[in-house]
Amino acid sequence: MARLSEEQTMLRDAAADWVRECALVTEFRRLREIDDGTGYSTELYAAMAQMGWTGILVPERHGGSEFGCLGMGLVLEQLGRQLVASPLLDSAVAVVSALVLGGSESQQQRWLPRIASGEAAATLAVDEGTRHAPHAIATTAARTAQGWRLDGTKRPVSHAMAADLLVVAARMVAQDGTSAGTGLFLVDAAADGLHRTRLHEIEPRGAAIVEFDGVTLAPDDVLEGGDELLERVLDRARACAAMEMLGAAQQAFETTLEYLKVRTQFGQIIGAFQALQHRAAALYGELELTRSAVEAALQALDADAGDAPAKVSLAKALAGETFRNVVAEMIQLHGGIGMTEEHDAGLYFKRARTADANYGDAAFHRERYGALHGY
Amino acid sequence: MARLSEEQTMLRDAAADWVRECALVTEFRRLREIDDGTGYSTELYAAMAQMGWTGILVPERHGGSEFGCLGMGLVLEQLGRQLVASPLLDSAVAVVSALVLGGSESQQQRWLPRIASGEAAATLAVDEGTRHAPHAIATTAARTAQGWRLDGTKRPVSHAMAADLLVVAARMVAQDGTSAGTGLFLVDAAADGLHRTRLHEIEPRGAAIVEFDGVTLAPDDVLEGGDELLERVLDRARACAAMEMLGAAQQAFETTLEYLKVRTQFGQIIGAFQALQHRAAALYGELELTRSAVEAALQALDADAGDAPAKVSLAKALAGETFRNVVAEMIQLHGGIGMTEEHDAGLYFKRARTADANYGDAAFHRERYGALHGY
Amino acid sequence: MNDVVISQDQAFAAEVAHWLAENFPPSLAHKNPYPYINDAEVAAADPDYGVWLERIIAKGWGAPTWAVEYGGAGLTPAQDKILAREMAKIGAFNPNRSYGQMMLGPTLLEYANDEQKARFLPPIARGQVRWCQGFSEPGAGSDLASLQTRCVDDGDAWLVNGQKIWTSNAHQADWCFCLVRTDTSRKQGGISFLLIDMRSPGIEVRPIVLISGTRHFCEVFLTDVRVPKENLIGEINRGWEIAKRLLQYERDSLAGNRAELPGLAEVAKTYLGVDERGRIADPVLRQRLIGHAMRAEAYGQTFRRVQDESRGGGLSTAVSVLKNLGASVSQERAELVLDIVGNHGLGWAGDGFSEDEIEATRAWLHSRAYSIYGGSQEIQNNIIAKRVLGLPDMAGR
Amino acid sequence: MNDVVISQDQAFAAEVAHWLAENFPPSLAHKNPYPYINDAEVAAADPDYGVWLERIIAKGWGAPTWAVEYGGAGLTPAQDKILAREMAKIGAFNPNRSYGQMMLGPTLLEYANDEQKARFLPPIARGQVRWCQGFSEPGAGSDLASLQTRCVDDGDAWLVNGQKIWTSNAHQADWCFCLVRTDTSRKQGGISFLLIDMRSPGIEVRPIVLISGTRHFCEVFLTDVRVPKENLIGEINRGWEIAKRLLQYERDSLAGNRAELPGLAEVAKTYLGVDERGRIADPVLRQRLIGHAMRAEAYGQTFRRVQDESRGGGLSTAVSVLKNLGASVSQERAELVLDIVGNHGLGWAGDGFSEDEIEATRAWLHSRAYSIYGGSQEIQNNIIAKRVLGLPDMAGR
Repeated sequence: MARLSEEQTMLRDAAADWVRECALVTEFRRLREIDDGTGYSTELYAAMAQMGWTGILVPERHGGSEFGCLGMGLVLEQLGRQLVASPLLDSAVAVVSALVLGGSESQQQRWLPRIASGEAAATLAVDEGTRHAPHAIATTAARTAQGWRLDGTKRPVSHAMAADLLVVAARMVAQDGTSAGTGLFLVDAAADGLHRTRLHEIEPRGAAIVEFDGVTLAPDDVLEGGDELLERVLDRARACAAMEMLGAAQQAFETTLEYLKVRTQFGQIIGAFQALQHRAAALYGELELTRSAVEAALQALDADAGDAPAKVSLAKALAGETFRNVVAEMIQLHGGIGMTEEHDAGLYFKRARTADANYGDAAFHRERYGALHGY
Repeated sequence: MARLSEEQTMLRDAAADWVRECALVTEFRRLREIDDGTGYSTELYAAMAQMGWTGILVPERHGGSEFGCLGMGLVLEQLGRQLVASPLLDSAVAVVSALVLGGSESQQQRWLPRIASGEAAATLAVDEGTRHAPHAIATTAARTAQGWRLDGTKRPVSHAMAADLLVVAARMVAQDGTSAGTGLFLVDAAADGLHRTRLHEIEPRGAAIVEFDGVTLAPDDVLEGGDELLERVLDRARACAAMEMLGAAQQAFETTLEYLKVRTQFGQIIGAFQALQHRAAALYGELELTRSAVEAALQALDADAGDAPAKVSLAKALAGETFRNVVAEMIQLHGGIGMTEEHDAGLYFKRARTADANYGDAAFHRERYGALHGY
Repeated sequence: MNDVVISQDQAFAAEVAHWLAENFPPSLAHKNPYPYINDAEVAAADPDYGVWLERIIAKGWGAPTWAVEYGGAGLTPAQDKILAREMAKIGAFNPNRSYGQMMLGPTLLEYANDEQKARFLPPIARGQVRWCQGFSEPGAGSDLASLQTRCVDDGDAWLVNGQKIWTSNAHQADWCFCLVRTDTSRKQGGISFLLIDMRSPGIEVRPIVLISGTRHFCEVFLTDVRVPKENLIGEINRGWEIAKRLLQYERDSLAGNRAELPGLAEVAKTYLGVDERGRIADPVLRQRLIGHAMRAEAYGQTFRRVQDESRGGGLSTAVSVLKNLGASVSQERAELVLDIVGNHGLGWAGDGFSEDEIEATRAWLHSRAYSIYGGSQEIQNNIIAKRVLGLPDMAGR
Repeated sequence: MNDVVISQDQAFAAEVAHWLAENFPPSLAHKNPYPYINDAEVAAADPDYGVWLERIIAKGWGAPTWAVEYGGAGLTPAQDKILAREMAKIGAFNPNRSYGQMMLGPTLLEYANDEQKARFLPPIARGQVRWCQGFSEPGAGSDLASLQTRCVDDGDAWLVNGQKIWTSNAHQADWCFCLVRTDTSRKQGGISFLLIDMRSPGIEVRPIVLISGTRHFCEVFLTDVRVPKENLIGEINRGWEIAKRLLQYERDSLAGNRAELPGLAEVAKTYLGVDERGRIADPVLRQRLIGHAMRAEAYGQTFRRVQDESRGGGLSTAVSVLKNLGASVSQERAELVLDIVGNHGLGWAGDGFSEDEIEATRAWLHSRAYSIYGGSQEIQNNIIAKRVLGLPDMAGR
């Protein structure tokens, strides 16, 4: 761990305690059984809001604590350990960042307090096809006399089924038909012409296909900042997602280590077999590299460093690869039991791929890192 | 091993016996000490010719045995095991293939008997820069009233220092200045305007920089077939090179296994440590895959199969990667002693990289394989 | 080989090709046989499959190399290979492949007495009986020989008590070939090989749900199950040798899994698009796909080479190598397919995902089992290190 | 931290920066310090290096945290880090880094008696004495504790007989810190830690030629070497504990090797060219280069994080992890550089290759040693598995 301030340490410990007491992976299993499509428990999310986590990136004057990305990461790492499901990343990181970095005072006043209090949940709608491609958006926002007309389809939009607000990335088209770059639009989930179709995924995250069929928006429903804003918002979500993934990977690794210390075969604790020891040692090294990269990315974002984008891509790529490697080994080292629905390994395995794909998978971020560094 | 005909089995066994009796790696060390730049021992090469190996790809009417690429591969595999150094690959595979596939009757009569008898040594000059790039040749052969004028520089050209004949790939320029594709030219090593500068490499293979400063050639010094001929010639050399590499990798692996069975640390034969056992098992699997690919490539060439080029690239790429992996593990598993000049590991290590680069490294052949299969 | 043999082979090949042309239902051409083999319901659902099974059994090719008296056709290994080659040519497969035909049958031919052969082999050759394998136990996975299911002599019958796990399709099986402990004082030396009728009282079967949703692995609970004395194969306490032989046949059959599959270039281009040179647009995935295609082709070549070298007779030690290579290639492919499909590879069911996408996701989830069942990757590596490479065991143990 | 401390730190940082600006020879900026540290001839050949060494020693910063009486400056760990940071800013380095300063010194501070400290530490702090490490033996590589070099009490002195190997720069060393066997009845419990003057009669040094051509590893033969009684550090037969501590310091120093290196993008573009989008033309190498750049950056971040967490005090168990990661990153880089340079990376000497190309080839050949010396990769993995992850030893051994 990086050296933490007192506040940061308290924040992390509070999250760790709460997860241990209220939100073990058994809660995640219950959510899968309820399967109501929202992808989270409103009770647990209310509790998180109570702890102030929904306001960590929100300015104090809007009811937040401004603890920064590292602070948010510390909480998400603990939530990730037990696969806690919530819209925290989409609502309190992505959308809050969009409003903080690109919102007018009135836009902020309208939404930030409600999101910080947990009263409202929001999500970011960017992806449209099989993969994360923020530079190839087909959804259009056409300027009209009255404001904007939104047309297109977004998928997958996580936590969309229960969202009150969607921040939608769309290609802006001026009235003369010329393109005006990408804009982020504030769209009320109840707007006419907005249709949501639930996606049944391997991981319950309230994902949906969201269609915009001529949704009309007011002139000031757009955020300030265009393409650059989108990248800055995405980078915050990516880095925080990486920390959540690291927490899950860390837990998957520790659970596997515990199994290696109790399972006996051939009259040996299997953790005594050197081939398995060296594989565990290798995974430990990968986890250490990933932790360094993720913490560095969060700190770079909090410091608004110029190389933050590259550091974020490094963090997200390593988190995706490490998480996927760890869960594959988790199943392999558990043997048959790890393949069963009743064992948790499968839950971590499914989370790993979903989280990797979310906000750009390792391949996307390797390429982005390479491009940013001139390769 | 593929199932061999009686002749093939005899050929392989003869090569194995000869290497054991006359050409152990100690011979290769002697060559390194003599260091005369030729890259081989004329005595040993004469003996190989005696055994008929220089004529394996030569038609019977020109003094050869026509045993085919697999036959040649079986011999090279045995030579590779003890790092036997000779121009067999360049002269008896590459140049002989060029003459057999693209040579006129008179060209064949002039050179094939002398190469088959070992009286003459020849080599192929294709590469010019830092890597194998047969489609980006700068050397030009300009058509003149008298014939051709050759200008350019080739490097590295292996076994060039002692070669009598060079088969040179050059861009043909018609008298009107238009380009006429790539041509393979027969150039006498004693020609005026041909300059050879020895290259001191990590692996003694008689490599040189060969400059052609307005070398004049007769009209019929060019072979028939152009770019297609070049590819067919290269593929034969690549597949045979892959088999030689496989033999060396196999020996490096077996030498390492032997060490694992005798070296003791912590009161254990180190070969009993499971982590090392599993690494050895993994290398064994790679060697098996490589053998299959190499044998399939040689058989495809002998059958003139349409997919031979892709199979050859598969073989050369796997041979390069497997050989390099095996020798890296050879040093690692030997520990400090493997780093010393007096131990053979270093010789295999240097051969692996040189052989990988020769006729296109693994990266080149991965890309070629991908392109041929539409990736 | 002399010319006579060759011409005989050619004649046989022609005969086979002719028979296949007349009898193999074209609708089954190039279909993956495993769903039929693994799931009785799938098999029952396809009438053409039933027809094909009937015809090949009538011909004796359901177990081609077995003697005619046992329901086979008494083919030589060479003829068996010709049959396989001719079937491969037209994308046909043996519909009678099963645990019984691939694993138990060959084992019985070696270790069973004449009565047992006459009783158990023909129903297998004729596809009339489904067998399951009762080997693994909760406490005995990789370390199979530590199994605890008790079998005691109860006078007129054996009395069996214990629990088996990972028993494929036990819920559909008629019979089970089972490893039981008849002596608690020795490990390998206390194991016997017993055939148990799954309809016997005291047997309870519970399917296990896997992360992929599949349910064909089961737990089998045996409580005071009475088994006739004559169902013991070989001598009492000599079952371990029989089991090892059978496991070799299992590795052999698993090693063959998915030896050849179509390339992924076209799928990748559909999902990822192409760059200005017509190459797969995503450079990272493109490199991984090329690398996979190369490994897959080399694995197929290796599989054929090993078959070729073994000359159809006996089993080479290479099966452990093939098992691991095959598993890694299949797992790599499953991962790659999902990486290509991207967000569409996250679907479990329902709207928004094509059937192929859902199937790819399930296949990816299931693929993790390839390196676990039939002897884990670690067990195979131990076998390779010790039996193939001759590396020693730890001293002082 | 409270404001007073912070302002004190800032003041010290300013003082350091000022002193460096006046005393550090710009010609040495951003140079790789290891050639100077590893080779006395290289060091002697550069007058600026001599000047720099002289000045930093006069300042007491040759061993910054050591007490002034031992030739240090008595800096606090915090100040030491500030000094390191300020030096890094301008590409400066401590010219007095050596086996003595990095490994032996800290060990003596912990285990030596006052006379020994007063005698041996100042010359190290002042860069006046070159030390070498006499640990490994032909039969004792990874299993160091099996060393056999005999040391017997000969009344007024110790009598040492045996052979050491892999002794770096023994041919240039004045003194050797050596592990010797003083009791043959116990393994670890029979080892003592002895300081030996390399000029003693009976010592013969033979350089070992490595595949890279380097000759600074040596064999050291000791025949009836007499060593004064007072050169034994700590108690007799208690040397293993001291050695383990010293090896931690060694791993610590090795872990730091090549923490940061410039990216390879430009070199790659020069040798490989660029495609229509300005990317490195070779897609395979490009992907590997990006992957390497990512690992290298993450390794650097990890190295700094570990330093940060250890707060300059003591050594974290992470050194084994860093040692392995650092070795793999450096080896990967060496391989990649040669892959980029292609045919020009095959040169040993002479015409046709640039100096940089020859150096890259030698560095690649030498890089294989990174995962062997200072505790092999396998040994580090054992340490990680057991000490960091708490995995057990084999039972019954």
